Amino acid sequence: MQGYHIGGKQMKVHIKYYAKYVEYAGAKIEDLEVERMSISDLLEVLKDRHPRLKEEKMSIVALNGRFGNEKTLISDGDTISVFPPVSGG
Amino acid sequence: MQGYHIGGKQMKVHIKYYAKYVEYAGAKIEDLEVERMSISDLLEVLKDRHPRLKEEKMSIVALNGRFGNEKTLISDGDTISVFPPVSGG
Amino acid sequence: MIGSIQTDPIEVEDPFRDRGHDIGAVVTFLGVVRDKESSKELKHLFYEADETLASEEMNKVLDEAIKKYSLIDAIAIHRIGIINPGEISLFVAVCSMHRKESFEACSFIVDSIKERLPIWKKDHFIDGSESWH
Amino acid sequence: MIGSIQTDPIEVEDPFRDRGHDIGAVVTFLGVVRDKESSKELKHLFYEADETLASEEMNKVLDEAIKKYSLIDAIAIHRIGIINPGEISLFVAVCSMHRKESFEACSFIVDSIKERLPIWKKDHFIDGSESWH
Repeated sequence: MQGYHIGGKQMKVHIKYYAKYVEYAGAKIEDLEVERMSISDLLEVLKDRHPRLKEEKMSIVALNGRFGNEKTLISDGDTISVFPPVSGG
Repeated sequence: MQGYHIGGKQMKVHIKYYAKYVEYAGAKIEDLEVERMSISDLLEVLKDRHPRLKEEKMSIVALNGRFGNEKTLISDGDTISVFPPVSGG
Repeated sequence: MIGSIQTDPIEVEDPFRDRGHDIGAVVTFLGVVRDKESSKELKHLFYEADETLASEEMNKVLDEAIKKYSLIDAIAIHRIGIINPGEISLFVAVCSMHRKESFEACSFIVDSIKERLPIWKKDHFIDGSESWH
Repeated sequence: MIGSIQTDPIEVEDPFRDRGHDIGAVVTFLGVVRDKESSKELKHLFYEADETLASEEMNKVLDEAIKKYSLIDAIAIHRIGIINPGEISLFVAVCSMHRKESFEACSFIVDSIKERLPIWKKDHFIDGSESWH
């Protein structure tokens, strides 16, 4: 993986919350500066910041408006959408 | 079964045919005079009269406008409806 | 509950619009006359019925379905007589609190109507030939 | 094929009226907002969605269903925003040559929409309380 730097460099990311997660996080959008990490590691960071997010499985995330894989590493400027379990219909 | 006479007495019955059975029998209604017998025996009489009726199972019959049991004995004046296999829908 | 056998065209609309508010799911089925049968071009179908018995049996089917699947309501209309390709021969609609019951019940009603009602159809083909089912 | 996420009310009508004549079966599903949830009186539901992703995923579901069940066509409309009891939140309609495929496909689409689309609903009760699902 060329161009991949361990540690040090900080990434600015935008977290979008939906439905009850807006209430859990206290905001619809949260801008964070974090080290480069996978989306699943980022979710752990979010759970530490907003403990009510621990209450349930966040099974679906989106990266820059597309369904994302939690193993993907975040990049500077990414928007990560954090979806509660769905309940449409 | 009081009042039940074996042989002798002739019953006038009206046979109603439906759908392709009208073509097989050559008529919508056929009046017959037969001995007292069960509906299933009557069906055998009809098959002898109109051999094309033998081509398939006549599974549903009606007696005087109600769904009937083939074991029922016919009575004078009965109307027996002879239904081809159904094909609605 | 309505079960009807009619020669008039079947008009499709939301059948339970005004039935109160415990309805969570509505499933409807339309049986439509296709323009081919056994790969021959169809002019129209002709449906014959023992109307009295067919109507009674249809209402029996609906009653059974309502009990078996705890439906809130159920409707079925079978058209008879001449029906052209593209026109509706059978309309079934059911409603229930939850969707699973409605799907199962609607399928059950359609199957039962096709198996139990004294109704027969005759193909009238473009080429002039005819054939009973 | 149409998959849509909209705030406008859903109008119910026969959706495949003019689609040619190989259609033999049409199955439709309506999801309706009930007036109670967990035995509490509901004022209305509020549906929130990631509209872009929900719409994409809905079209993916329809496309999968058309292939899996050899459908002739499929339509799905999910309403979002405020929806009152008795109003329709979800409309799905499919058509195929034979009825079995239409029933199975319609049920598959409804299940998939409820499992896969990023849409969430919030109960607003008569007593003023609220609760996300």
